[in-house]
Amino acid sequence: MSPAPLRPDMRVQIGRLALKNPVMVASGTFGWANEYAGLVRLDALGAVVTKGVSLEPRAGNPQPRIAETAAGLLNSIGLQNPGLEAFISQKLPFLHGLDTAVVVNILGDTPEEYARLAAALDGQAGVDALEVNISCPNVRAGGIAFGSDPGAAAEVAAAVRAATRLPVLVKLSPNVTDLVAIASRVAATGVDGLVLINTLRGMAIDVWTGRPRLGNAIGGLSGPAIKPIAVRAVFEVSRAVAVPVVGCGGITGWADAAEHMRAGAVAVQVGSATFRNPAAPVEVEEGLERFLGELGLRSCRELVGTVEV
Amino acid sequence: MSPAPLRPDMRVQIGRLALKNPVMVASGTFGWANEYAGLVRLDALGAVVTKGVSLEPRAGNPQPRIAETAAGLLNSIGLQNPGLEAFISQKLPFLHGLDTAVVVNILGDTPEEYARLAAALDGQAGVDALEVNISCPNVRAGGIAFGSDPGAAAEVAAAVRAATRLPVLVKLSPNVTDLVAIASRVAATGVDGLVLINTLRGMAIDVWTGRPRLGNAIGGLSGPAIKPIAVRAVFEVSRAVAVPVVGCGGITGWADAAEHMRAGAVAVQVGSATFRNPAAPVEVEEGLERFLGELGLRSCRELVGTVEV
Amino acid sequence: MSGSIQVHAELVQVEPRARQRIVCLRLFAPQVARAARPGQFVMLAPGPDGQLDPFLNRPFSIHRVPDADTLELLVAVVGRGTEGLAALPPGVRLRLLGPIGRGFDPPARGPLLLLGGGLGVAPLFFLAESLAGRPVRLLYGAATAEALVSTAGLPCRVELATDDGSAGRRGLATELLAEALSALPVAERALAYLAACGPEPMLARAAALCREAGVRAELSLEAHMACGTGACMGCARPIGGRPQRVCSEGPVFDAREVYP
Amino acid sequence: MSGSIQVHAELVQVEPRARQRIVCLRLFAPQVARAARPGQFVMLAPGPDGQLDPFLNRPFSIHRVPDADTLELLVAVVGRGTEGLAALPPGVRLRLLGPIGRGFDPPARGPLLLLGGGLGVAPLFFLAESLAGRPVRLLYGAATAEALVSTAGLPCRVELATDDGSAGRRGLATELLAEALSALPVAERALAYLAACGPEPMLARAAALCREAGVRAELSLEAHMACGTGACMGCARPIGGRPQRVCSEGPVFDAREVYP
Ligand SMILES: Cc1cc2nc3c(=O)[nH]c(=O)nc-3n(C[C@H](O)[C@H](O)[C@H](O)COP(=O)(O)OP(=O)(O)OC[C@H]3O[C@@H](n4cnc5c(N)ncnc54)[C@H](O)[C@@H]3O)c2cc1C
Ligand SMILES: Cc1cc2nc3c(=O)[nH]c(=O)nc-3n(C[C@H](O)[C@H](O)[C@H](O)COP(=O)(O)OP(=O)(O)OC[C@H]3O[C@@H](n4cnc5c(N)ncnc54)[C@H](O)[C@@H]3O)c2cc1C
Ligand SMILES: Cc1cc2nc3c(=O)[nH]c(=O)nc-3n(C[C@H](O)[C@H](O)[C@H](O)COP(=O)(O)O)c2cc1C
Ligand SMILES: Cc1cc2nc3c(=O)[nH]c(=O)nc-3n(C[C@H](O)[C@H](O)[C@H](O)COP(=O)(O)O)c2cc1C
Ligand code: FES
Ligand code: FES
Repeated sequence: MSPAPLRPDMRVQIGRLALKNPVMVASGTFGWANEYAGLVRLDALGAVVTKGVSLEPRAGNPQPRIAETAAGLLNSIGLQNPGLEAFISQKLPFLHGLDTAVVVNILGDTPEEYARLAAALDGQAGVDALEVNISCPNVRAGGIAFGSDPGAAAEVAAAVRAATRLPVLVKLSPNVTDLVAIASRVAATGVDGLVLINTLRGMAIDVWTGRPRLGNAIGGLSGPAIKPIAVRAVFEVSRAVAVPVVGCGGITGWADAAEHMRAGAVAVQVGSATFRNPAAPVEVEEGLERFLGELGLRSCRELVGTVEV
Repeated sequence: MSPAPLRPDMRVQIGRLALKNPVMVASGTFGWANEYAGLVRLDALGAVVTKGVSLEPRAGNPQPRIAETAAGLLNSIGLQNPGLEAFISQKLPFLHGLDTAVVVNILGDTPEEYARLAAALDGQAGVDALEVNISCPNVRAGGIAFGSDPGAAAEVAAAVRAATRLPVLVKLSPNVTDLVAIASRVAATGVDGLVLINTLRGMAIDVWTGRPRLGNAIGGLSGPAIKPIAVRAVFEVSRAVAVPVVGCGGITGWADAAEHMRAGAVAVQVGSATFRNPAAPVEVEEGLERFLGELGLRSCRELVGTVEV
Repeated sequence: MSGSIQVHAELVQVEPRARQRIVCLRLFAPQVARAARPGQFVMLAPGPDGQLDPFLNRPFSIHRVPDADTLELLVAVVGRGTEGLAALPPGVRLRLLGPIGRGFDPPARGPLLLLGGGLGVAPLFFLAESLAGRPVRLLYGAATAEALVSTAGLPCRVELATDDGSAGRRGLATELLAEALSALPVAERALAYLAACGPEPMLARAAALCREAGVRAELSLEAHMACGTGACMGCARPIGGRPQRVCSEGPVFDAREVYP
Repeated sequence: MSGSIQVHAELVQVEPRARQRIVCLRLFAPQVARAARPGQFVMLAPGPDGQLDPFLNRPFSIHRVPDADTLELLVAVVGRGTEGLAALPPGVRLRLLGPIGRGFDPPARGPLLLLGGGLGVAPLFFLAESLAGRPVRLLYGAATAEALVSTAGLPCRVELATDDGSAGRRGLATELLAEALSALPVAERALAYLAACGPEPMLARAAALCREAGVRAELSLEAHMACGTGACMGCARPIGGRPQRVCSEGPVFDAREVYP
């Protein structure tokens, strides 16, 4: 009798954050998860990452907020969210009930705002980690400024780190000259992991009317179009820093996730793909598990950084 | 009798460089133009931009050099070229015979190399302008370094400007935090125009073999996937600098060219699209002319920068 | 919690429906068809699985549910996605998410007016068929006769308007509405109801007319969408003083919320 | 200056050609068919105009020119582009650029050997048919019988090899070549000629065998391509001491240049 083939061990550790598998959903593409209840096996996810939460509610940008582009889309949601208080009272209870990790994406206009968010979420049951969004291209103040300057990025990371006992991930923007420099500075603050990438700044114009296709003119580009940029970012940063890197950008199927992991990501996030197929994150996890089995790997960790250069 | 509809005036002026129409081919995607003789009406082009020329011949990167991605491709040609001397003796005579402007793309490892190239090409019959490539992501020395630092970029631009009487265009890289800062510094050196964008740095990995899909691991991303990034770059830079901007990135049809022009480009370059359709640049020009006619514009210059924000 | 499900719907037939480029897609999707209510919509993949461009699913109103297993969508071919859909061969299976959103909520009794502008007529067929036997008038406007979809067989009275007079009244469908409203006995106005779908200027005018007449009106809105589940906030716009998502809080809203 | 032209070729037929996923695309493309020579190839769009993904044209050898108006391509379905092509309905028009490159240059007399590994056999059909009446032996290897394309009707002697022995000799096609070469009378070797197409290890072995035997050999190479016109340098690799473009200086090269 030959032994039954072992299922690969899918657990991953991102600093102090333990996940049952490496496939999360990306912030802003999965709402507060309740929108997908009944449609997706939420418990099959490695983690749910929430839409970005700020101290006060934000109404977001004018319509249109979505513009499709070649193999991708631009969005200018403008970080619409109900604010910290309503998040805790209205959104968190549902998330807490899920059998998966909950990562809360936070954003502010000053390091102090980030610190206040981090402190307030520290004691909340149901919050397993924070993801610090210093990279959203849509909000003039904060957002892009922090994400594109190594010193400012590190300042925000350090402020959050000091304000909470929760594991902290920092999500970086690709719209920079030297991502490795920013990543190194942020990593040195003692955070648990880096997430890359957020969207690229882009624009589209209706040639007939002459109006931008987004109400906000400029938005963030995501989807398969940006995958090569994301994989490159993961590759370069994961070789340069000691903290774990989570890959995000253009993942629609398990092979894209495997590509990110080979490049150096210990885990991945599925974003825009969920728009065309709500089951995409779950299918990515299942496919990844089968792929690891075919390669004869016993753990998903064995795939990480295996690109041969 | 109603008057025959006038054909729109397609002539453009980019600093001191006059073109019969605003549609050029992008450097590196049209070889030395002779490859397309018999296949394309070369005289219908606004300008031919050559593959990058360096002082000495370059052999380029190992295979594979091309990897397709979602709605785009990565390349790591590595600036293979026969060097200045062979360019002048073997490639320039054919170009000189064409009834279109010839723009020679140049690249070097130091400002002095750029200056020597510029000086050497100054007296050459058949050369109408230079395009300074400070943005190629493939060559370690030079390339990326100049393109991503405002001071270094301006130094190269000034060196070229001083070494030649030819009109000078400077081609910028999008792989930077603050493109407007670099563009402003370069514009201040008195060059005739800016070309944006070059490719974005990207990577792709074969998940089965674990090997990068490019011999050089990292390459440049081009094609429709990057159009939103290019349009955004053209928009931001053209509003910030006084010199003309030439748009490049993701143009496959006339509407893409019109989008670049509405964003602020006085002229455009068609790159990767030529790989799938050698006639693309000519079809872009024809379509643009029809579009201008439909809008009732008398000159293509009337479209430039007309985006309503 | 969404009431929608995702299925791989088989494309049964693609049929031209007007002299202009409008097609009817018939899809085999029993679970969605059975759950559908008038005014709801679906998100349909613009091509088979694995196709990365066009990338996003397309929102389409449920045009008809001819039998318990089948959905019909009325699709204007206007861009890359709809061109691709109209050219697909029968037999293809497409991801379909639905039924989505809040549909129409007509009153149990009273006169019923339906106002459709252009392709906005699509969901009103389903609504009219669900109201068979009741006094329903469909006021339907389009640019030209070429752009009109046949209303033959609809269990309601139909009045047409075209911009160029090539079919029905020359003018706007809202002119038909103005007349229909003023013809309503004042006593019946509080019981009356309008369901409208079409271009925003038409909706705004209809809302104003119904407000004046004291008639309750519901409007079906459009917005560019990414998810269709309420998750992305892409379709949110200020309605009734707060951001509401067209996909999940709508697409049908009370006219007084949209145009206060 | 390229001798190629670009046409919109009509896809006439897509026909399975082996038990594994290999299809024959028949295209109506008179201008290209008339100009084609054995060993040349075409760049074929992976879908209709306007499709942005997959983006690049695909290179395929000219498999046969069954009549003056028609090209046949033998296509292994291995990825997104070839999957899309194999699923296209007849009647579709696809951009096609060709004929491209330097083909085979067999001598006017002397024994002729053709060596094909896997899909590398594709251009050897055209070559064999162009050499009808002369003494040609086709040595054809594949992994299994399932992967073999029928050689029925080819005007030459055919010897088969499969890795698993499910058809022909068990082993490699290069073993057939070794035997064929050693069976050649020494006097004929200087006149003999080998045309080979297939995986690089097979080509390397064939080059070594021919060098030993003193037989001239030509190899058809592959490379990832963007333009197919010689413009992009994407397919260039060091051959004969300098970078040469597989698309325009090849795809057929002298074996001694490739493996010096
Ligand atoms: C709730 C709802 C119901 C709809 N019902 C119908 C219907 O029954 N029949 C019908 O023909 N059309 C309907 N539409 C409009 C339809 O979604 C668009 O015409 C279609 O998405 C255009 O796709 P395209 O690729 O051909 O055009 P493109 O212009 O190439 O599309 C580009 C992007 O813009 C989006 N988009 C373009 N136009 C619209 C629009 N008017 N509304 C929302 N998104 C748009 C597309 O979905 C896509 O993401 C409805 C829209 C909504 C929001
Ligand atoms: C001169 C030449 C002649 C060829 N003749 C034939 C033939 O007659 N029959 C046949 O089945 N195949 C032939 N090939 C290989 C064929 O081009 C590839 O199998 C095909 O492009 C794969 O496309 P895909 O989208 O299915 O695969 P994918 O892997 O999705 O393709 C991704 C990209 O890689 C390129 N690519 C992938 N594999 C190859 C390869 N082996 N060679 C070159 N580019 C590749 C594709 O063109 C595309 O740009 C030939 C290649 C060359 C260079
Ligand atoms: C509609 C939309 C909203 C987003 N909102 C957020 C957000 O609130 N916070 C954040 O950090 N990233 C946000 N993102 C970025 C995604 O989390 C992700 O980084 C990006 O989309 C790239 O991944 P993808 O290509 O898989 O979509 C958003 C993306 C989209 C498309
Ligand atoms: C194969 C290839 C080679 C290129 N070589 C050069 C080059 O030598 N010099 C240069 O300035 N840009 C080069 N580029 C960049 C293009 O000129 C252009 O900026 C870029 O491809 C974006 O335009 P596109 O999206 O239309 O292709 C090259 C691009 C490709 C795809
Ligand atoms: S389309 Fe995403 S919230 Fe409505
Ligand atoms: S494929 Fe472009 S040079 Fe050969």
